[in-house]
Amino acid sequence: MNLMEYQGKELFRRSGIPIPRSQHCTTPEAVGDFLAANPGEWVLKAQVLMGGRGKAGKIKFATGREQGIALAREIMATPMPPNRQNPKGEAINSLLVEEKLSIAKEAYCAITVDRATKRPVAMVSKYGGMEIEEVAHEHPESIAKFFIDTAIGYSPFIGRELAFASDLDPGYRKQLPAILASLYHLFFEYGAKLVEINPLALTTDGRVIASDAKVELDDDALFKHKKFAEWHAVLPLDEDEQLATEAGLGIRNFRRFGGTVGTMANGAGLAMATMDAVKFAGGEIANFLDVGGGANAERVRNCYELVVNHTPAKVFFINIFGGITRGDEVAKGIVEALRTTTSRKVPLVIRLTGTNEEQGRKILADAGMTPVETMDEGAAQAVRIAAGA
Amino acid sequence: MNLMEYQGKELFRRSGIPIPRSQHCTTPEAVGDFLAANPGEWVLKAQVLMGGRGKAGKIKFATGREQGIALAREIMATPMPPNRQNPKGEAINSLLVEEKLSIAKEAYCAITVDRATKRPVAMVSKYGGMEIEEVAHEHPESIAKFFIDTAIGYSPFIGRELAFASDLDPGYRKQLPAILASLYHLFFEYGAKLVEINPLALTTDGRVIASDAKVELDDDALFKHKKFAEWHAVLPLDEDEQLATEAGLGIRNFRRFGGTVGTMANGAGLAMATMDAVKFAGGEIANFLDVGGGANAERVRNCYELVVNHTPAKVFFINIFGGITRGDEVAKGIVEALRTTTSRKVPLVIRLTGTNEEQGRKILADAGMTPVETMDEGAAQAVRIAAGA
Amino acid sequence: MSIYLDKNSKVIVQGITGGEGSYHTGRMLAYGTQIVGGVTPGKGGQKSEHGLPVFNTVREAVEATGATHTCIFVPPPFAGDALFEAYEAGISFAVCITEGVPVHDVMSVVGATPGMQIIGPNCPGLISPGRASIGIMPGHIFKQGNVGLISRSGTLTYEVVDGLTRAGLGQSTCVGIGGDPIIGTTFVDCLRAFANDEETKAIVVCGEIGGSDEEDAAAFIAEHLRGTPIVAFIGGRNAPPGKSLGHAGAIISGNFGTPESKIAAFKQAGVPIAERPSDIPALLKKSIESLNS
Amino acid sequence: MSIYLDKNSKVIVQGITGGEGSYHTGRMLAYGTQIVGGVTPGKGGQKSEHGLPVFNTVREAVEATGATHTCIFVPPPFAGDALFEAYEAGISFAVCITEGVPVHDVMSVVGATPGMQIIGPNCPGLISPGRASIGIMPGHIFKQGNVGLISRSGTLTYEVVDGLTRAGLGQSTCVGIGGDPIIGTTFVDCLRAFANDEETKAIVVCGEIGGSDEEDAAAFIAEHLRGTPIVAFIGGRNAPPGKSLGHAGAIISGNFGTPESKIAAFKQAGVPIAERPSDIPALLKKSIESLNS
Repeated sequence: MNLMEYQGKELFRRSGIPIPRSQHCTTPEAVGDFLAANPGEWVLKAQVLMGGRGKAGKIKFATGREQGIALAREIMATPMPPNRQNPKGEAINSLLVEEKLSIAKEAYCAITVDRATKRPVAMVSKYGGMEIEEVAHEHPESIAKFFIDTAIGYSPFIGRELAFASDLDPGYRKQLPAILASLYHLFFEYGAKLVEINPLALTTDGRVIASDAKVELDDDALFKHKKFAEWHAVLPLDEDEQLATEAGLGIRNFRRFGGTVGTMANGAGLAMATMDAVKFAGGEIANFLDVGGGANAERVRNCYELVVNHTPAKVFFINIFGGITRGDEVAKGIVEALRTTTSRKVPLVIRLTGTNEEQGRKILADAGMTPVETMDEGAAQAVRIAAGA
Repeated sequence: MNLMEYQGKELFRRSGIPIPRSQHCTTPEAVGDFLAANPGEWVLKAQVLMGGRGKAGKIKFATGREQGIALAREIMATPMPPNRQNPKGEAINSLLVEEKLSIAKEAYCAITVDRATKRPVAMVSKYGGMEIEEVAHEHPESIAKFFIDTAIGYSPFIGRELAFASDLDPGYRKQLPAILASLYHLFFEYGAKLVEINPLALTTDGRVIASDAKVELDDDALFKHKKFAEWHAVLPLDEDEQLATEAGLGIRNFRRFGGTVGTMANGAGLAMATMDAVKFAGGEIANFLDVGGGANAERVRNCYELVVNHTPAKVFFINIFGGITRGDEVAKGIVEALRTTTSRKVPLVIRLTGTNEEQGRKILADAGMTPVETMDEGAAQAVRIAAGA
Repeated sequence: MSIYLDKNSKVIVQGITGGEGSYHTGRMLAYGTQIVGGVTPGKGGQKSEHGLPVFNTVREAVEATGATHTCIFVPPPFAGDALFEAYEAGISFAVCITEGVPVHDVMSVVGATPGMQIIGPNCPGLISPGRASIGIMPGHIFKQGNVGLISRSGTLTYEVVDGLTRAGLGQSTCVGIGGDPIIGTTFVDCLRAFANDEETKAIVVCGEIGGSDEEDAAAFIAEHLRGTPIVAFIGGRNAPPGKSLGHAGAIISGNFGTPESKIAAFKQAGVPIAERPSDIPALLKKSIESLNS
Repeated sequence: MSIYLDKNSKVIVQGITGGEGSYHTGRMLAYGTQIVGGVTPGKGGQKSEHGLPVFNTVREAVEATGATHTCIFVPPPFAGDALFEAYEAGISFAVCITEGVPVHDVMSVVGATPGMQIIGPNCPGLISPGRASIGIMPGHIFKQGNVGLISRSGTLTYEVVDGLTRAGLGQSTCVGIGGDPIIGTTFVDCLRAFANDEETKAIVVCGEIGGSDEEDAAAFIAEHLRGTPIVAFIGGRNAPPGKSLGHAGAIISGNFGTPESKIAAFKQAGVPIAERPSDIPALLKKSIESLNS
């Protein structure tokens, strides 16, 4: 779960990371009221998960009630412009009204999970305020990293080493170890996969302060903190995620691609390979769908309906290799699902093997369904049906 | 720093360890008011650091205002009876008024520091409510121990293992892992050297609850928690500790033994050996005194005055072996201290060797003082002086 | 010899009386695995439905049975604790089947249990065909032989193994390392074990998009396994770029993570890439022949 | 060979520009110790008053100098961090002079730095006479020879060494292990090192009341060092029972902790007990003669 800036900053505040004074507002009028009560120049920042707010004109400076309302309306009037990953853009439902900092320097710091070392990695760069991928491309040597031994945890020397190794402005040095300590505490305490401060501002009066906040929480750890359920409710899911959730699947188990061959497999790896097989057989993929373990009738019916009701699928290719999932149970699920669904009917291509495959195949046969032998064969048949239908 | 029961329970409460409902009262009237407002039978428990409150009649049951006031007065009227370690007993300045539990079973659990493994050790016994030394003597096999790997910390399996290994009543099993988790959190977070729940009560209605609380905090870690400074102020120091503190020494650097040979050495090991040497030479020791490092004039004067003003010392044996402490500085300190003190004068026996001993001896010689060569010689001379004076 | 597991390995099951734990214990026993007992707190002294002794703690189980291996079927919030318990009881090899274990729990366990080999979490386990299986793999599709297999996926592994077996290519050990961000045993760890295993004459690496494990594996192969026939498959080649782990994750792996990067890395290490799982057996045979000639 | 330290050991000083750090660096250099640099954050690139390079971090210091040993003079709240920094930079031997380090900081460090030998905290350090010294011991009282010495105390150690030297009994290595409840290196750790050291022909153990290190040492001696001349001294024999660590502490050590218990343990291991520090040289000579005859 990615948090919005204002939510990330709320965690920063609780963890003792310095943040600018701010007010989260959900209407232009609330922005106006706040600016009326608080003279001076403030920054209005659209609260969205997409990047590139500045370029999109979604960050503006305002003074006083009237300007505040006008600019807030302007920002909220249109969604964030679309990009490849967010083809519909993102609606702007709230703003963060924030103290305008007098910035002397901008740096970058973050802690995330490193697969290769199996450790948290803390990273600092003196190039802040730009996309870190850009920094990694143009000044790869500027990013200092420390792979944290979880048996030790964070200790202040790590902040000192990173400050010196990244050649940070000396103005940061005294405060960085404590800020990283708080950031690690947040990372660990709230089960984050990423905590990022970009930019970490050094103000002209010598404060070091988190000007932005990016936090990605581990969905598997959300149960540890009740607060997050509430936030989860206000975080916008994209349409595919929304549909997956409604179908009782994991948020990342379903994605649409516009083709005519609907797919479903058990396990993300097999589901990806199933897509690859359809593509290899010359078909266009309607969707990715990992049905997960325990494919009972209700689950299978939900998946079937998800695909036929929300994609242009002309065929539904079910590819099951039984491990935990038992072939007989899946077969029962398929038969029952097809019997009870009220959605439009498309031809099924079923491949079922692995645990209890004999029983499963018998159940399918008894219901008049003839499973194919291999994934390639299934893909080819599904592509033929989609092309001929 | 040992905490009183009510302070320990305050830490228990903050750490999520179940404790009985209670009210801390510093006067019999406060006890009466509380009982008036809260009908039913309550326990009045004297708040002292000494053990053996029950046997001493310092725990009583009361109902209602009048009985509460009367029994509280009775408890507070006399101090705890003296024992070998507390020859003056201990005054009772406050009471904890506590819910009377309906107890089905009593167990013991604690976490402390284990020198041999260099680890925290968690201990559980099904024999609660008696002195643990007694349990260790009579049922040594009943005490289950787990040496905690600090790189892992506490994990619930530790509580499960201890519950099974100590054959705790099954009523404890579900709750013990969480209670030990909280206890470890307290132990670690507040830098405790000992956290002990004895008894850990199982009530007739199935609650597991800390009926008593014993917490010893690490004096070296008190700086991490401001709250403790406040508690430190209300915790009674014994007279020797009080004197040591007033002299600017560590709380455990001074202790009196009633003899006539005053001693002072640098380092606890040497100070103990100095006492041993005096005893070996046939003298009676006035005191133990570790002057510590950096024995400047003020420090030496304070130590000198501490001994001559508060012990029957007839001689003052100063035994310095220079390491960090430099002989010349100590010598200057001795000379200056003796020049400026307004306390009674006793003969000095000085032994000074180690770092910068030449310069130190010269300074002493210039001031008319003749140091002895060895500790044994010094001890013998001091004993002779004390005997002859 | 197989790696990590053979027919003499003594295995316990943590969560043996739960639904999945009980079911798969039966299957593992049926496969010939030496399951010597199980653990369910509070059920110590009972027998499992398979007649195995149940213990309250892993320590008791290890003391009573001499087990060195464990298979963990407990709910996600308790998996970290189960792994720590296994470690402290002296277990040297742990397979964690559980899906959905918090990533910090896994990092904490992996960082504080030196000397214990952990497979998973969120994995199907491993199998040394014809000898023993720990986990949930469907044993009947495997066949004993000389191909070592490593995979990040569960069901895809079965797909690949099924093809190998049908093609007459038996397996020494097949390890499903799991798909989580942090796992106890990586491709490189397994490759190192295979490199020291006399039985393993060829290797199949089933990777997928994301992370840099495949690139690390390719680098290890280039340095230590040049003479071994190896084929790689990368799943998800037609998946468009998904929602990534975020900016910082992208840096660590540099330009790693894309199928192109992984394919390029394997090609550079001289490892042929299978376009489809079904292409693997033929490619592997070709590689074996060319290296043997 | 001495243990832990010889004239080729490269040593850095953490806190080299502080008062004590600077003073004792001068003394260690004068003794012949190979101090190759120091660390003070923010003063990197400067020279210490002894002309040694100062670095911002231990990592930089180790990379530039190849140091393997460190001597730590930093205030108590920062000692744990300094030890972790040394460990992560690859230091294998750390002496922590600092007094008053929180006991939890020490436990955390000792538990998470496998492979790094830590002496202290709250200790005077160690010396291999005639070769090198790390810490604050007054070098001029030591003399190279064959007696290994271990002590929980600082100044008492000097007292004992002074006597040995005057009696013509030189020392191989003298280690002040420190008086804190938790220390990195115990009597047993040092005895194990001495047992493997050819230069060390006899050992003096300077214990004191409290804890069970002396009992552990006696047990180790009984098992592994029966043929080595050893004398023990127990300080504080006339101290009345002080305020103890509390009930729980008393259990762990059972009936250990009293001078009687320690003396009995050593006697059982065949180790003579010196009544006074000044008795040690004669007792040791007697023990050497009786074991050599």
